[in-house]
Amino acid sequence: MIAFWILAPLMVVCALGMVVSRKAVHSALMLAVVMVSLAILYAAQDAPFLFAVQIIVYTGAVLMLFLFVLMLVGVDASDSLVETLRGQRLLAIAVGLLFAIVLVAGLAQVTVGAVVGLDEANIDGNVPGVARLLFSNYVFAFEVTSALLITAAVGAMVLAHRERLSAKPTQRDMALQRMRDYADRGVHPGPLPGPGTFARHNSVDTPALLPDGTPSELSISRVMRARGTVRDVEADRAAIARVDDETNVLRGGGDR
Amino acid sequence: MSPTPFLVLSALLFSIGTLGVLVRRNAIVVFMCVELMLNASNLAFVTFARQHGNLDGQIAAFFVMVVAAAEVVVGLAIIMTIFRTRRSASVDDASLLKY
Amino acid sequence: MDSISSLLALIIAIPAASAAVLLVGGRWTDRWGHVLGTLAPIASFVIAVLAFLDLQAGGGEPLQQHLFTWIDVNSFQVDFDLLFDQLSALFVLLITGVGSLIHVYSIGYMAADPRRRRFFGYLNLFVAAMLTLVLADDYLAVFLGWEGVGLASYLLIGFWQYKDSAAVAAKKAFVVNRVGDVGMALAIMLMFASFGSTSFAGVAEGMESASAALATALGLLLLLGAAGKSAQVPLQSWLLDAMEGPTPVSALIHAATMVTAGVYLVTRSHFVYAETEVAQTAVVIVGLVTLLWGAVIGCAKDDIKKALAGSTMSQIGYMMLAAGIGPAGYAFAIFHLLTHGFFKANLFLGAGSVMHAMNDDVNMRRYGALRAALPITFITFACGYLAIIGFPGLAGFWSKDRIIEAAFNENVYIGVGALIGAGITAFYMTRLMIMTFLSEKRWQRDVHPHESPLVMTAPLVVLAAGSVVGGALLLNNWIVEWLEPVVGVEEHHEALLSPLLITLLVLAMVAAGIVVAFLIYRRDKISPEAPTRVSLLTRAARADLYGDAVNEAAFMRPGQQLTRSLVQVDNRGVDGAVNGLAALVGGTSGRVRRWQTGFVRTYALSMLAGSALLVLGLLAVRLA
Amino acid sequence: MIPLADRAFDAPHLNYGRLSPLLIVFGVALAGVLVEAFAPRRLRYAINTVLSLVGLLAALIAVVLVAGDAPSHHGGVSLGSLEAVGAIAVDGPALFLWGILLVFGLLSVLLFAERHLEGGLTAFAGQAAALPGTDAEREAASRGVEHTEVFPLMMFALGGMMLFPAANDLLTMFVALEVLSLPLYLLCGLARRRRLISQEAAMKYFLLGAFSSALFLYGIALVYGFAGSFQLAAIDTAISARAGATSMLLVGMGLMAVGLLFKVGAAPFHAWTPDVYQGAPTAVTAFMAACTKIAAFGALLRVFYVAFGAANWEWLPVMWVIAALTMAVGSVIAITQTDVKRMLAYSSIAHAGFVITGFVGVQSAAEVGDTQVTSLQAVLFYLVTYGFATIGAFAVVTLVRDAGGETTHLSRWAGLGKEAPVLAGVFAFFLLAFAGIPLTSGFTGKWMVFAAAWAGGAWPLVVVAVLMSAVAAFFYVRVIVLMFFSDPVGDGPTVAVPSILTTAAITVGATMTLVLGVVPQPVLDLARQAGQFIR
Repeated sequence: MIAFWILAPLMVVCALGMVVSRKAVHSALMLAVVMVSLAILYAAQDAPFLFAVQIIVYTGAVLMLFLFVLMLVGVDASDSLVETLRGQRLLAIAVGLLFAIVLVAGLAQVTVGAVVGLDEANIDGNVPGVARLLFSNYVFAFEVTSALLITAAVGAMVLAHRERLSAKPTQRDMALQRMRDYADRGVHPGPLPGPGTFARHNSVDTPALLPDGTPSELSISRVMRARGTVRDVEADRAAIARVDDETNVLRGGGDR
Repeated sequence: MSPTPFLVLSALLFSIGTLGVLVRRNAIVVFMCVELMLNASNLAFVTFARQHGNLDGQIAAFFVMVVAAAEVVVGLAIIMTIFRTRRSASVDDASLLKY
Repeated sequence: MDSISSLLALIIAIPAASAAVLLVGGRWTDRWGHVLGTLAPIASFVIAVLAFLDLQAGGGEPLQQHLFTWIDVNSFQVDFDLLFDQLSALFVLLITGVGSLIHVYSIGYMAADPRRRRFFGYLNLFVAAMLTLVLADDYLAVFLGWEGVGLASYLLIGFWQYKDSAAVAAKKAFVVNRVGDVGMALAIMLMFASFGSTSFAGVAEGMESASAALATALGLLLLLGAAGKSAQVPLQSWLLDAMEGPTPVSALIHAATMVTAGVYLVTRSHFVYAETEVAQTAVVIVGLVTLLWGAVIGCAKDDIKKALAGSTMSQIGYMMLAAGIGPAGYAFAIFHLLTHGFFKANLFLGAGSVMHAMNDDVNMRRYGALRAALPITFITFACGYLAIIGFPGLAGFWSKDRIIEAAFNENVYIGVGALIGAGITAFYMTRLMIMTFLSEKRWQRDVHPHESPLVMTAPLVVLAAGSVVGGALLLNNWIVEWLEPVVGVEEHHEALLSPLLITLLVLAMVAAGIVVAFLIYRRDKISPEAPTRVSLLTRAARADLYGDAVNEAAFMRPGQQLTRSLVQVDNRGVDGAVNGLAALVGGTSGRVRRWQTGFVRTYALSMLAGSALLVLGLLAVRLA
Repeated sequence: MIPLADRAFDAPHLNYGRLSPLLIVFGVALAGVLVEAFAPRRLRYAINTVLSLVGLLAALIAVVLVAGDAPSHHGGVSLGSLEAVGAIAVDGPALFLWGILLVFGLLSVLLFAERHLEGGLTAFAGQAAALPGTDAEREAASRGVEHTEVFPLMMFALGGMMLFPAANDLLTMFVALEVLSLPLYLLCGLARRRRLISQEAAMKYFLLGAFSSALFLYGIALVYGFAGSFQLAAIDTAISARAGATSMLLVGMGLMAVGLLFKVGAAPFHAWTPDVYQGAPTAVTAFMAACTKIAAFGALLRVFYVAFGAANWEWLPVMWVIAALTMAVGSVIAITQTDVKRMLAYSSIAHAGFVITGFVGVQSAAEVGDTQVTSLQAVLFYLVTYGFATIGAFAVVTLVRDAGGETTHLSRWAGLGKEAPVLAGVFAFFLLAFAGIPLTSGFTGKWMVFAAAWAGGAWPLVVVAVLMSAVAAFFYVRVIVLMFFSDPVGDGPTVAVPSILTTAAITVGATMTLVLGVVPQPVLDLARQAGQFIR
């Protein structure tokens, strides 16, 4: 019972945090806390088998899948929480509260019923008890879940797996292609210039300088430019020049 | 120990989940909220199992986990597909079909 | 007798099969399609005559044919049976007889239309559906024919699809008819729920022990259905617009057959109305109002077909009125229905012939003096004219006279109403006659009237003959006795006024109407202006009227006022109600559909709100 | 503690014969997956098509055989038996539903396999993982790659649909719900053309579907909390025993109703229907519209008649409201639709309302007696009539095309009657059936459910239903007018010539729509023989 009173507020807070946090990753982590706490509550309610399954399946597999997809989508992208649909949030909160009240009111009645407890049902131990039921009364449902899992696997393959329809190009093919491109369109055949001419830290966001002093566009990944995180070489150059000037002035002042 | 606190907790978690579905735009978070709803149901199942003294509720929770696992795979696959096409995981952006 | 019974299905099957061949057969039936389409109703007519003779010889025992069991669930059974009794016999003969003539006429009328074959297909479809309606012996099967004629009529009104007005008119007819159909459908549901049967016999049996409220509800619902199909107030608005269809359609559907289905329904359901004063009175009132309404509208229309359509409404009002009176009136309602079938088909086809001559112009203000150019049409049209106004000896005289007489026996106000209707009828028909065939030429340029070909005039002659001698059905009170097995015996009424006096009153009224029409239009000053320039027209009419101050003061101005206001009510009020209803539904739809925002979260919100309400509803029921 | 060995486990006895229809369908699905894994690409389409057709036929035969020697139950009142340790009720209604699901499944397979319309390829994406409009997608198309996985996915969905209305405990029902839903979510997103709206449809369907099944699940939890069992019969006993049903039961019942009503597309849980029906590949839409609805109605009836039958006076008023609302929403909104598929979707919502009308009628006449058609039978019959017309109508939609694939905007359908009179005529016939014009199956179907409802005392609802069918008739006729009485816009659509597959589906649909309108008796008899649910 102590476990419950410690965990319950934590779970509610985490659940709320999941709903309101701007970053999806934070939501996932909050959900993880709720799930692990739930596992403990299962253990507290004579369901050791579920305790294990909850941690293995939910926290271990389901949540990892969520995190995996979040990585693909962009882990540090944070969502705007400004509501764009008019009245949606207000109505959602109103309806959600109404719904919560109805649910709680419906469940509050249970107090009248006596708790039988699972001592008798778990007499062989929880796992054999569950197994006994699973392979008798619910055996068909159990078998049918295989259809679910196969569907899921097929579905993931269909939607996410792209079949390679033509042979993968070998290194030789690629080299030939590069030379052809050079011949046809004058594309530079060699490796691209490395970044970081002005690097004051080991950074890929600073473009290299060409011999004439202009920054080389090719030395920076397109993605970084798209994100707008490329350092402005001219600004850096100006800053350095300013520092140099100041040093000169200082030095000059010392001379005088 | 009385089951009521567990049930109230489950109802609260369930309601928070529904609220999340309604207010969040990120499809992945929306889906997490659905998972929270399923988890809340599981808590109710386990609690009722103890109250009634039979293991059917625990079996139900077990089945829900299997179903949830399969659903997650399918759901995330669909969300990934739509993300790749639109470069956005916001459910509001997918609103070509209306009226 | 059995042999004829087994042929009953053919009466329906032949036109249906012909329709199927024509509509499915496609272009390769183009060359002979109209011949097949015309032979089909003629064949049906022959069988119908044989069956009729058999019925007469068989001592009045109705012919029946069991086709198959349509629906059979436990104790509830709907058989598809055909019933050829005295009532259906008359209808079948009218439909196939007049129908055949109209088919023949259409060969000529539609000769130039590239889609003539399709037209005949639709006509056959209509005939098959109409025959189903009158031959069925179960309300559910009647409903089948009911919907079928609605559909065929819809296709035919919109036949000239390139005309926007035709498409709109078709849609309007459909919508208004659906309102009536709802009444009919509910009535059938109610019968099923109360009696467990929807056959005529079953319902009649059930009515014997039915409560008055049930009978009233049934009667009113059936009346709603009848009003929709028969263009009775308040569902009359579609009929005028329906004149957008080809003229043979107007003659067949909107004069002779389909619009009388309402009268058929009320007569057929006499066992329902026998149990309910309220519904009966409602029928009478609807009939009376429509009678006057249609007649007044007929006075105001310059479009020859619309004037005739107003007249059709009015005449069906007479039939409804008679049918509402009860056993005393049923026979006369049917009698008038038959004579009306003849003379109104005659008038419509005559109008078609005129339009044919006048390059499809329908505006009577551009007619005039056509009697010389179209002699056959003129003479046949005149027969129809005399019949409809009730010229002594002609068909309309006998039938209308008996209805007015029955109305007087029922209630003196109703009698007076019917009497006034007769006067107005005389007025507007005379006006139509003057504007079209008499008076001076007001033709547009390029119009060279010529008599229609024989294939068109021959049916006119036959129908005109029918209009003249149709009253013969009343010889020896034949029709009353003929229908007695179906609708029951007429109770003997204490006559309020002597029949002779009523006849004289009617004749006086008719004469007055004719005289007034001649007084107003005698000077041949009918303006040929286009109807779009209404203000000019009105002024012209005014100028005409100032010349005769007495006339004006006496009744022209109030009369014209009444006419105009009634037409206004019809156009704005009733039409407005129909259009408004459609607009309301459409508007609601447009607004509600915006809730489908396309945002999945909105959907989820609506679902959650729905679930919360659903659960609250469940809890509320428990607490209640 | 007694050692395990002393409490021997009796392995449950499964009567494979009686479960064979289900097992065959799932078996075919598994075999289809194996074909995908091991058969060479060029053979997969042919093998999977034949496998699906043969498998469904075999399952259909199995249904007939099982129905042939179904034991009588409750002294002949109903027939069937509980199988799989009481988890599945193989009773009359279940067998009837299996039969029609398989028939409609067969028709859907025909549409799925159609290859004449997209230049030798099916209507499904060649490479779902390739981005729309990229070289990879074009390469897939030019190489004739296609996702033949749709066949096993459809089989899984069909298996779930068969299990759903036959499930005799709530847990099996929940699993069945997911088994039928997951493949449908996937199938919705696999259109070859208009990938964006197809994917959007998949996502909407998935998110809302997951949301609704979570609500359904919580409902199950509460009902379990009330009754202490998942068995429908045990729930019934629990409800009867405690006459004053607790509010927890009602909340649970309400949430379960939400899950089921979501699947049938009843208002206010209908919002997904138009979007998903429009976005999904038309073959999938046809399959969903016919089969999902049938399965969900089967389950709805079983749950509410068998498990909650004793509390019917509590749920009836709410169902009345839902029925009226559903009919109104479907009929009214359909009027202003401009897209054929969307209009058909709203029409399907309206039809759901009509079915609920029949469903509601019944139980209030607590003893349905044998003198009237029970609402269960009426609903079963209605579902048959609706299914044939729906599959036929959507099949017609696949044939009206322009350069961009199917052209579903209504304005593009103007003048179709001149372009393709037969096709337009057939479509008009389906529309008339939806409108409930006599001599079509729509009329007999409507008649049966309305009669059932009226007999059960739900006459106000029948009045609403008749009014709404009058409103609905308006928009069906609007389309007919458009096809026959309007001039084509621009070049007008072209009507593709389908292979024998789609032609067969349309022909069967139209023929059955006519036959069920004229001689409904054989199917009615079948529905009547289905009797009642067993428990």
